[in-house]
Amino acid sequence: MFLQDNIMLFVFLVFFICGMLFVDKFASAYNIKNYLKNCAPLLVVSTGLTYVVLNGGIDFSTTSIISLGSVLGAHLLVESPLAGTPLAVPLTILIIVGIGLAFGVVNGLAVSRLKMPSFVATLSTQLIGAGLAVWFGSILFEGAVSLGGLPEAFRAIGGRGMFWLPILIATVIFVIFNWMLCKTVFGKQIYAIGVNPRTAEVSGVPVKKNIFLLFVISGGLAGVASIIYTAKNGAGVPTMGDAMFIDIVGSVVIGGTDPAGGFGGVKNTLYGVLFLTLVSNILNLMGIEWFYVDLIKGALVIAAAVLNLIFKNLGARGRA
Amino acid sequence: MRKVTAVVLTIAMSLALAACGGKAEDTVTTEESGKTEEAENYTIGVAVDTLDTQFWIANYQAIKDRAEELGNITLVEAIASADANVQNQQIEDFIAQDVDAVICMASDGAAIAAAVDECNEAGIPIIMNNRPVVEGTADPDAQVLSDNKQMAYEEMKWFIEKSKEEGKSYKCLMLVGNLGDGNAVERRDGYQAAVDEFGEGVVEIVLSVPTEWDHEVALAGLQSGLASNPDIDMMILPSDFLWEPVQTALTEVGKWAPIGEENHVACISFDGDETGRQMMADGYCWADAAQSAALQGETCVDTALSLIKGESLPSRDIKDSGLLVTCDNFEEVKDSF
Amino acid sequence: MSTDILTLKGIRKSFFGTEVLHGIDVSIRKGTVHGLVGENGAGKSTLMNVLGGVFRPDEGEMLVDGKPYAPQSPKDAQKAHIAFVHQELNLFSNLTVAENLFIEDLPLGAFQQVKYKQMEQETVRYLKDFQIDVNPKTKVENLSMGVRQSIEIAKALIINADVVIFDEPTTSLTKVEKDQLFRIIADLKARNVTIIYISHILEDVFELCDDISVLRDGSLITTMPAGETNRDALISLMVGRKLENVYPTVEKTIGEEILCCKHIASGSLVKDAGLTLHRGEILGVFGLMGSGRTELMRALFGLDKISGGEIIYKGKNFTHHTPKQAIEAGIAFVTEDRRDEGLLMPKPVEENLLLVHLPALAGKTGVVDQRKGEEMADASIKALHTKVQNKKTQLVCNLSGGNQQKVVLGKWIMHEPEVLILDEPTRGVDVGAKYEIYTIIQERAKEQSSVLVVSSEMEELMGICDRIVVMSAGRMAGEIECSEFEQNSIMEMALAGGGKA
Amino acid sequence: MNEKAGKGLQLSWNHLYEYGVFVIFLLMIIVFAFSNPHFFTVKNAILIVEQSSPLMLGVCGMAFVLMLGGIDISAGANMYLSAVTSALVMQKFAESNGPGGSAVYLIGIFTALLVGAAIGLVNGCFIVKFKMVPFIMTLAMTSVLTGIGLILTKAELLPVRASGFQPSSIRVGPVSMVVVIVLLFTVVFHYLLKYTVYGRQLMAQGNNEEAARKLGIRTKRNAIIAYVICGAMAGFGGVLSAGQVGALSSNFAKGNEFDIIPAAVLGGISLFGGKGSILPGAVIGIVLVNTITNGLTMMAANPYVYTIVRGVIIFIAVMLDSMNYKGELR
Repeated sequence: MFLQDNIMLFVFLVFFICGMLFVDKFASAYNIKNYLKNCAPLLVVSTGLTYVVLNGGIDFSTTSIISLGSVLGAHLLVESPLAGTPLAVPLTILIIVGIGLAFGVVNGLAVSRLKMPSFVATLSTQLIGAGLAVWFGSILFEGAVSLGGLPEAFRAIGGRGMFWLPILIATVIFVIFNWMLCKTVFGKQIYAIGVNPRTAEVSGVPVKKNIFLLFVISGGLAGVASIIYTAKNGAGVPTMGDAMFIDIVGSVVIGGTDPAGGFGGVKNTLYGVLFLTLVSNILNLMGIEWFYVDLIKGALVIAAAVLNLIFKNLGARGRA
Repeated sequence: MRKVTAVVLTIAMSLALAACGGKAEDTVTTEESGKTEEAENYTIGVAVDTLDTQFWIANYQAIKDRAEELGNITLVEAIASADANVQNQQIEDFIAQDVDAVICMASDGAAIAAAVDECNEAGIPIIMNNRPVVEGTADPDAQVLSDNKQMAYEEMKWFIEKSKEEGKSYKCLMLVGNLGDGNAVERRDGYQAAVDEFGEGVVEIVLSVPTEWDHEVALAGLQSGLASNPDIDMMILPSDFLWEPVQTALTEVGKWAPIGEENHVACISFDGDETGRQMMADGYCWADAAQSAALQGETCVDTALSLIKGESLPSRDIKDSGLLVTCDNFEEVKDSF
Repeated sequence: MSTDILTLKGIRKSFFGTEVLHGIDVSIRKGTVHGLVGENGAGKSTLMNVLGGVFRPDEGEMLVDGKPYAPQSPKDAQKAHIAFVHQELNLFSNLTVAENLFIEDLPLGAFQQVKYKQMEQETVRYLKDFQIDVNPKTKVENLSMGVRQSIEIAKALIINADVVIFDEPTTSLTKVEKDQLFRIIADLKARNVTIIYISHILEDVFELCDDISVLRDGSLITTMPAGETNRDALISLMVGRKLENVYPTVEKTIGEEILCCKHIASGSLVKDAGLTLHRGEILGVFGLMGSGRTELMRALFGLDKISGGEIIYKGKNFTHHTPKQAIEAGIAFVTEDRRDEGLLMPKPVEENLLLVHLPALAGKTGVVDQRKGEEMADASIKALHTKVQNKKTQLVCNLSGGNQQKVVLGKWIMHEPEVLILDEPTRGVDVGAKYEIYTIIQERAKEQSSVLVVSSEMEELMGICDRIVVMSAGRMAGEIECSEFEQNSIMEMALAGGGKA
Repeated sequence: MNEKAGKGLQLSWNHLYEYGVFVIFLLMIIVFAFSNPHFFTVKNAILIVEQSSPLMLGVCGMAFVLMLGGIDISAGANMYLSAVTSALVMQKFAESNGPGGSAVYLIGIFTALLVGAAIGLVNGCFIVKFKMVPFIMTLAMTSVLTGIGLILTKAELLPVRASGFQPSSIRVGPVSMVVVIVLLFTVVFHYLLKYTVYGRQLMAQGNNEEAARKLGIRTKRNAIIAYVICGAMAGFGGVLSAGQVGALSSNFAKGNEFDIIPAAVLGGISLFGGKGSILPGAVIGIVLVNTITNGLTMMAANPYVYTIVRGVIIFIAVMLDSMNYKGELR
């Protein structure tokens, strides 16, 4: 069982060691710091998505939460009356996470109360979010599409000067949400709902309430990720999250969480994030064009999903 | 319990690596300084946004040719497909590969600031190719730019004087590029300034249509714009990239005709790339502010070399004043751009 | 004229190791209506599914018109002109009447296109046979149960079936629809079509059938012409088993009343039900298909909404509550469908066992006490003698029926419920495991918690219950104390409701 | 027979849903008509039909997959890769024997159909044979297909009009050839879905797969064919759209699947399978989606308002569709 749970950890370690040995300049301190800095925000948003995928659902709106958060965050930090005051950075952080939570609440209600399939509900909120991000961008940034010049204190969150800060934030979030999934009642009930919601309901699990909370967590963590991405890029860019979805969903699926729900976890997603970012980093260092990287990621997701199915059938071979 | 150990193992390992990475820091710098003396060979990282327009294809080709010509330059390339976040990561990877200089066509003028700061910290010169950084957000080592505003302003001024001579007045539809690109904003402001200053009663900008440098958005905007203002008889194209959708839209409403014919729509454009030259030759285009892609490409490589060698530049921004090609002077200048 | 159209010899069939049909021999005369009666779980449906090609028999052979017949799928059965009108009709609600009738082989034109006009004319012709004038274009989702059933029967005619099997056809029909069904069956018989009619409503069986076969506990007791028997004789044949297997008994005292519900109405099946339950008492609930027993239990547990009546639990009004509140108040519910509502099949044993008790294991902090959980899981496995090698890795889907039921019981008992509701606790469980389950039930009662057992096996109820209430057609049809238990009278009460629609 | 009785309440929900979308459509038209006099003209109506015809093919294909309760998110990337492949083939053909001529059209369309169908086959096999979750599989395929497309074009601009492929220039009365072809195919596919064996079995399978398998319907084969049709139509729509735009940039047809799927849902096709039809539903859906774009541009509204409005409309349409869904909350 140990092997099956942590297969991706071994694959990651093998790739990592190959990277160290064969890819030149990979082992340099600058590159490793960069690699970990890039892992941090992806781990935060993918941890949130893992909760939703464990119920067999999906959350498209994470990308537009990242975009909208970065636009409003930049505006608050640079142009709004709030800019420059000591209160600016903490308040902006609260507002961005608040936006994520708001999206989460809307998605949660749509899926648990209105019984909408999660991929269409979050698709429509994603479209609304993306539209708002670019619209606010064109209004708030007076003509220019994006807005730079964020205060140093805020950019530190993205790893400028203190490269370890985003890694620390991501690790803390990972530990909290991994603990919550493995050790708390809520976490264990998620696995039950993911496998068979009717048995869960008969056993007294508040199915609707828990499903609602999954989306709130996913939205909130997407907000936190938006803060790190905006700080890292030092600018509010309305199209920040657009190309990220394959990385987010890829880390969850490649990590080993079953897209049909009920199996996997935040630990698997950590391995998925480490592995996927490693692939991008190594391919970049080898000078391979960006669109090859996209292609390889798509192929990895398919391969991981098929492997996962084979493992699951092996496990339940004696299924009556 | 074993699962918990696995988690602790990964986190401990990554932190340890980061720590030991710290020690490796100083060795890298010493090794780098040794390099410049013996081998003359330099590596330059070229961060490309997209190759969707002839201008960029010509500019990129010029960089490659120039590097080959000089012989001692190897290029490392990365295409970002219009994603600012991806481009920043690519430039960070350039720095990781200890490139000697970075030539960058910014996907987004504001977001590129982060990459410029990284280069400054790493002591690697970064040259902005044709797309400037948003003022005040960062300071690249050099910027090779077209003087967009001035070129657009001159072009519009010439067209207005020409129309005054011929006693014509126009209702104009202005296409606008991606507002995140400093060039698009400067060109729009240049055209607008010339119309405000001289265009009284001659040229009236009736509608401005955003294109996002995307053919489909441009075509949809043009079709609906022409349908809502059928009396439009002039168009401003901020780049020769937009000739495709313009030709499609005008053919559909039967207004795709060369100068002199009855339902001709006067067009003025920018870039002066192959398509622009073709349109001038076929008589569909009145004027084209040509920025020489090749010249700018070469200037980037030369500036990079001089920065690597530590020479100081006359000024940070190197302006390519470009060449105003009009239907009058087309015959004489058509080979020089 | 009426030679045997269908003969079955030595048919045996077992599921997960427990034999359900023990060597059945029966022959059915052509052009007759052959009744098949027996208690729930006597093997009626299984036998017909074997005949209809849904299951393959382990042993034995079947002959149709003397020719060997071994269907691998429902399609093969249809080729042999044997049609099956299932209890839950498998029609496509989004398609029209005509499309449902001809879905297997639609009449096709040159370009594979469906010839709608021809299809609709034929539909009207078939339905006219049964005096049903429904527009062939209406979608099935807008039709009542009666009309849908006549469509399923019409489907049988399209493959000009020689044998049509009806499985409990009248459970959800109104009086008008039932009379209409009898007219259809009489009409079929007139066309020399053989009918096999499974029902627990004896009045219908006597009204329709020429011969009647009685099934009990998976073996065929007798087959005889309807004329030679009467209602009481049939009932005793159905239930007349010797009470030979021994049931555990235990010394216990019946305490005061803990639960009382009156005039409960819920959904379409529970009309006016009520019962009282005392501490330490095992109350049996007997009833036939469609009597509303399971629905009443779901209403008591809070899974289905209660539209009328009230529940008094431990003195307080407890009419409207959610399953979560019921569990916190000490009520447990072992559902009839183990796989879909009782267990997390692809998950290991321990995770299943701890599912209900999780909130209690965690207390306020929300952190589950892992060690205590493992201890309780081990205790439950030992107490119920569940055969499990490794509770952390062995998946529940790899366990036998009996062990799976013990896991479900363990899951609920771990929570120390004061009221334990069991719906068909021993279905699909081998005899040895059954006895162990009965002992568990008795021990629960001994510790003053009360048990509500819903079961179709009258013998089982008579063996372990202190009192039995009988339900029929959504209402209470009577109550019998332990001393006066007598099979015929219980069945009499259960059938009482059957007559009136 | 009292089959009328039970339908009372259920009648209102279905009707609200079927006609609700059309009511929104009419309101939209009225608002746009007031905002700009040129909106409510025949010329503009033709323009809208012209703009929406390539995607209409995509919607026809998507209808088959949605009928099964499946989904195909790779439609947009499929349009891109099919258009790129057929553009390259046409370019080679034009170099060897001159641009223009009907041969170019045949080759272009044939290649696009072939590539589209191949992509559909891959999707179908993985989803049906490996039982993969449809939206994860097709989502991953989006990256794979876009990657292949970018490799083929080296992310450079690929000319299409230059090799003589200009279907919108061939006029048939007031409308272009593209619209005629598309309407023809829409009618053919409506016919295939509503009146042929395959279509009826697909509807049955979408409603109750277990019962369909019991009746001997080849559910696996039908499902794979549905994904192949969806892929082929997306490919065909892709090359026609490329013909309209004239050249293929690296973000051609990006996100078109998020026009196609909502259009199908707005047209009354249920995401839970077994409900809806191509004519009039899906066609109205795609025309409604394009009317919004056209109308908003006419009002010189910021084009990004359009994505917000579309998001809101999809949310409402799907909410109504999920009203009477009793299954698991996923």
